[in-house]
Amino acid sequence: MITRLKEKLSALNPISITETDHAAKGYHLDVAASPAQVVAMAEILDQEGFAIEAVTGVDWLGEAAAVAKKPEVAEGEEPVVETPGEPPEEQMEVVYDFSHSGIRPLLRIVIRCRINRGTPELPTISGVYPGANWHERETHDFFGIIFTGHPDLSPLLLPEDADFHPLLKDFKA
Amino acid sequence: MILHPETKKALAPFVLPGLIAGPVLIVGLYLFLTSIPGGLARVIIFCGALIIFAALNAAYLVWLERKVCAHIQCRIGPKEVGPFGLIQPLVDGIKLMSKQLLLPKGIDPFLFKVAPLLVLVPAVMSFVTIPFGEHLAARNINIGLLMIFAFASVNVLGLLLGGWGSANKYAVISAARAVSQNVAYEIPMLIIVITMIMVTGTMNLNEIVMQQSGWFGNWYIFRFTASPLMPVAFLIFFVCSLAETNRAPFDLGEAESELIAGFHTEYSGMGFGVFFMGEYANIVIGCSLATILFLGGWQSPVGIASGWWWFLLKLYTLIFCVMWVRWTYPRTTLWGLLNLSWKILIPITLFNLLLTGAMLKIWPH
Amino acid sequence: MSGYFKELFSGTKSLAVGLGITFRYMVKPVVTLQYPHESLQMTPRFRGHIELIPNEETGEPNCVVCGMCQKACPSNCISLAGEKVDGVKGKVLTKYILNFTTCSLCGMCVESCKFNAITFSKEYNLAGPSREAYVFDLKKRLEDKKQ
Amino acid sequence: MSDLARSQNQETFVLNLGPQHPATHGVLRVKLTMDGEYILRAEPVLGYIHRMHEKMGENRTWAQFMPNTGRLDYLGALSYNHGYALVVERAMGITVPERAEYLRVITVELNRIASHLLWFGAFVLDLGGFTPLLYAFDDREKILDLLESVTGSRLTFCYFRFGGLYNDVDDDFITGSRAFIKRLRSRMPDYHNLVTNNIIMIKRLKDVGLISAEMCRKYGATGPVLRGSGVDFDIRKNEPYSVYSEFDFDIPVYHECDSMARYMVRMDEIEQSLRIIEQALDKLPEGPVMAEKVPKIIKAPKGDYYAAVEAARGTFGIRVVSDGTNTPYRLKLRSPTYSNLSLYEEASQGMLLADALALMGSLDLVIPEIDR
Repeated sequence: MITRLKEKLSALNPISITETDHAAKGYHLDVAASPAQVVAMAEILDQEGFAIEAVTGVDWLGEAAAVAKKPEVAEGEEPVVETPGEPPEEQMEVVYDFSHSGIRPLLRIVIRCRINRGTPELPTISGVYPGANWHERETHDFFGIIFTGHPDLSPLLLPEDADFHPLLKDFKA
Repeated sequence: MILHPETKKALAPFVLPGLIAGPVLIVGLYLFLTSIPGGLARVIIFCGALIIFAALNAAYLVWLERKVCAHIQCRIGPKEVGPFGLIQPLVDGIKLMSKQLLLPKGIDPFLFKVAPLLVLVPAVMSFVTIPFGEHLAARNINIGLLMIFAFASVNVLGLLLGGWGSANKYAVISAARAVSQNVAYEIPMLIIVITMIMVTGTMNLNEIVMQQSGWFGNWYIFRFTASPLMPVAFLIFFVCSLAETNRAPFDLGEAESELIAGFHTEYSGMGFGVFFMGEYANIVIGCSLATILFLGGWQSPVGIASGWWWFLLKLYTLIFCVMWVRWTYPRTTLWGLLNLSWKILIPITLFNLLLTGAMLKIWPH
Repeated sequence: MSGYFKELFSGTKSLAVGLGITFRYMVKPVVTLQYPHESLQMTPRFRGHIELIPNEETGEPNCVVCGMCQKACPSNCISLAGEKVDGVKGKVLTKYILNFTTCSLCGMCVESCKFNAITFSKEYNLAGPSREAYVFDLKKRLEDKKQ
Repeated sequence: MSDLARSQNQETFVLNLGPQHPATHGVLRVKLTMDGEYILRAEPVLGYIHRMHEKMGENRTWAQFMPNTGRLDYLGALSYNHGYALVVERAMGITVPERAEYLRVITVELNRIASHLLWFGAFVLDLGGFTPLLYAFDDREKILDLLESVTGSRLTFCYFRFGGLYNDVDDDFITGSRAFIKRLRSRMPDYHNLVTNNIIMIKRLKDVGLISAEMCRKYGATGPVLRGSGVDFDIRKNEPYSVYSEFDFDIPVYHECDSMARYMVRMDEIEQSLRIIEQALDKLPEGPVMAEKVPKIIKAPKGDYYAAVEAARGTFGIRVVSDGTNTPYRLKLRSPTYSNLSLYEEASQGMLLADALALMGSLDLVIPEIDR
C-alpha cells in the first residue's frame, strides 16, 4: 500500500516525500507539497479510501530569520559577519492529516504545504473532502489562511465578528 | 424522615388537632354534601367543592408525582418542607401565585391569557357529572358521558390558542402537535365509549356504576359475555386517555428535550400554574372515567361496603399507573403516535365494536 | 399480517417488562445521600485547594520560599514572599496567597514541592459571597487552625 | 434550499436551537431551517465555549498543559491525558513501566465506561425517558468514587505523567474495581430490558439517522459513529498503543448505520471495557509506576510528533511541533466530536425535528471538546 501510494504521489512531483518511522513520529508518510498540488493529492488519497483526520496550520514566524543566521558558532571562534541580503520571506505551513481505516496497522499520511506568510492562500480541499470544510474554517480562524474556493470562511470557533488570528506567533492577547 | 428542627417546632401544635379535625371534616363534608337536596343550590355548592377538589388534586398530584418518580429513581423526593414534604405543594402554589405573569413582546394578549382557562375550566366542569359515590355527584344527568367528552374536546383549544398566542416557534410547533394528537386519539376513545354505551344502554354514569354491583367479576373489564376483548378495550381506553391528556409517553406537546416546554414555554407564574392544574384535572377525569366505565366506580370489589372510598382508591391507583408509565418510557414521535392510533388502536377498537354488536345480538343483556 | 401481530405482542411485552423493572427499583432502598444532613468523608487523595503543612516541632510552615510551586502553577494563582532570618536555613515564609478563583486544582504545586510544605485540604464545602472570599491567605489559615 | 422545500414551495422558518437548549448538552447552537417539523438545513454554530487551548499550550510548559487535556472532554478526561502523555513520551523516547501501562488501561477503560454510561442516560433523556439517566448515574458514581480514590478528582482527572502515573493504586482500588465489574454486569440486563428492547426506543431509533460509512470517511468521523456504520475501526486495534495488544477484546461493529447501531455499539463497548479491565486486573504486574529516566524539565527534541488514542467518542489525535524549548511550539488537538458533528448538516437533512435530535444525541457530543 505504502509503496503504491508513494508512486502515485510521486507522479505529482511533490517537493519531498519521505517514509517516516511510525514508532518515533506517529505517522508513516510525510509529503511536502506545493499549494497547487494539494487538491490533486487529496483526490488521490480519496480514491485510495483515506479518511480526513485534521487540517491545521503552523506559523513559522522567525524561522526564516533563524535559518538565514549562521548556525551557532562554537566558542572561541570568530563569528562570521553576514552580508545583509534580501530577507527571506516568512512562511506558514498547512498540515493535512489523513488515515486509512481499512488496513491494519493503520496508515497515516501527513501532507505539508508551505505558503508565504504575507499572502497566505491555497486552494481548498473541501470539494474533495466535505469534512475539510470545518477544519479549514478553523485554520482560517486561527491563522488567517485563506482557502480559495471554500464555501464559507466566516469564523467558526471565534466570535462572528473576530478579526484577529490568535495562533499567529505575533498575536498578543 | 428528616425534618428541619425549626419546621418540626412550628408544626408540633398542629399535629394533634389535625389528626382529629381531618377525619371529622371529611365525614362532616360527606354528610353535608349528600344531604343537600337537588336543585341549583346543590350544584353551586358542589361546584365550589369540586373546584377545591381539583385544585387540591393538582397540588397533591404534583407532590405524588415527585415522590413516585423519586422512588422509581431510587431517590427520596420532596422531604424538607413539612412531614414527607407535604407542605411543598402549598409553598409552590404560593410561589407561583406571587410571581409576575409575564407578557412577552409580540404575543396576542387576549389568547395568551384565555388559553390556560380554556384548559382548566372544561376539566373542572367535567367533574360535575362524575359520581364519586352513590349520592355524591353534583348533578346526575342522563347524558353525563356525552357531556364529559364534549368538554374534553374544548381542552385542546386551550393548547392551540396558548401555543399560537405565545408568538414562539416552539410553542406553535407544540400546538400543532397537540391538535393532531388529540384528533387522532379521540377516535379510538370514542369508539370504545360507543361500545360501552351499546353494552350498558345508558349514558348516565351513575347507572353504569350501578350495573357493575356485586363482586368484581361484574365489572365491565371482566364482562366477557359482552365482548372477550373487554380488558383490551380498557387498556386502549387508558392509553387514549394518556394521549388525550398529553402525558408521557405521548407528551409531544411539551416534549422538553425538543420543544423546551411546548405550548407553555412562555408562561410564567400562575399562567403556567393554571395549565398545570388543568393537566392534572384532566388526568383525574380520564382516570375517573376509566374507573367508572370498566372498574365499577364506587362499587366494592367484594360486594360489601361500597362507597366513595372505593372510587378514590381505584382512581388513585390508576393515577399512580399514569405516573409509573411516565417515568418508565421514553417519548414516542409524532409518526409513532399516529401510527399507533391509526394502524393499531382504531382497527382493534372497530373490531371490538363489531364483535360486541354481534355478541349483544346473540346474548342480549 | 403475522408480523403485525408479532410486533404488537412483543412490543406490549417489552413495555410490561419495562414497568416491572421500574417497579422493582421503586421498592429498593434509596441510594442518595441527604446532603446537608449527611456528608461524605473525602478519600485520602482528594484534591481540594492547597494548605500549608506546619512543622511537627515548631508549628511553623515547612515552606522555605523556594518558589517552585509558583513556577509550576499553570494558572499563576500562587504568590508568596519570604524574608531571610538569621539562624534559619532558607527563607521564612511571610505571605502565601492562593487565588482560588483561578486555581484549577491540578496539583502541580504539590508535586513540585520538595520540602513537604503544601498539601491538599479535604475541604469541599466552599461557598462565599464574593470573589475576594476566595483569595486565601494560607499562612493565616494555618495560624487560625493552630488556635 | 433542498429539493424538498422547492418541490412543495412552502414557507419555511428558522428555528434557533440553542445555545441554551435541553437537547444540545451544553452550549451548542444549531440554526435549523424548517419546513413544518421537517429540517431543511441544520447548521451548527460553534464556539460558545471556545477557550483556545492550543494557544494556552504554546504558553505553558509541557507538563503544565497536562491539566488542560482533562478540560477538553470532561467526560473522558483520562483518554485525553493518555493521548498527550503518549505524544510527549514518543517525542522524548520515554518507555513507561509495565505496571503504569496496565493502570493506565484500567483507569482509561473505567473512564470510558463512565462516559458511555452518562451518554446512555443523556441519550435516553433526549428521547424523553428520564429514569435511566438516574440509574446510569448511580453506576457512574461508583466509577467516580474509584477514580477519585486514585486520582483525587472526580471529573477533570489529571493522573498521567510523562513516563508513568502520578501515584500508585492501593488494594482497595483493585477490589473496588472487581466489585464494580460484578455490579455493572448484573445491571446491564436491566438497562437492556428497560431501554434497548423497549418498543418505543426501537421505533424511534431503527432506520433513523442514517450515516453511511462513506460519509464517515469523507468527514473523518470516528469512534462509535464509524463502528455503527459497519467499519471495524478502533485505534486500540488498528494502531495498538500502550498494552492494548495484550488483551482479548472485540470491537463491536453494527452495519445498520442508524441511531440504534450507534447505541448498540456503545452499549457493547461497555461490556468490552469490562472485559479489558478484568484481564488487566488479573495480569497487573508489580513494579514502579514512573519511569526512572525522565528529565525534570521536559524539552522535547525538535520535530513534530503525532499520537492518537481511542477516546470514548472516537479518535483523539494530538500533533505537537517542538522547537526544542520547554514549551510546545504548536499543539494541535484533533477532537473526535468536531469531525463527528461536522457531518450533522448533511445527515440531518429532511429529518423530523424529533429524529434529528435523536441523531444528535447518538453522536455523543461534548461541547468543550468541540470548541476547545
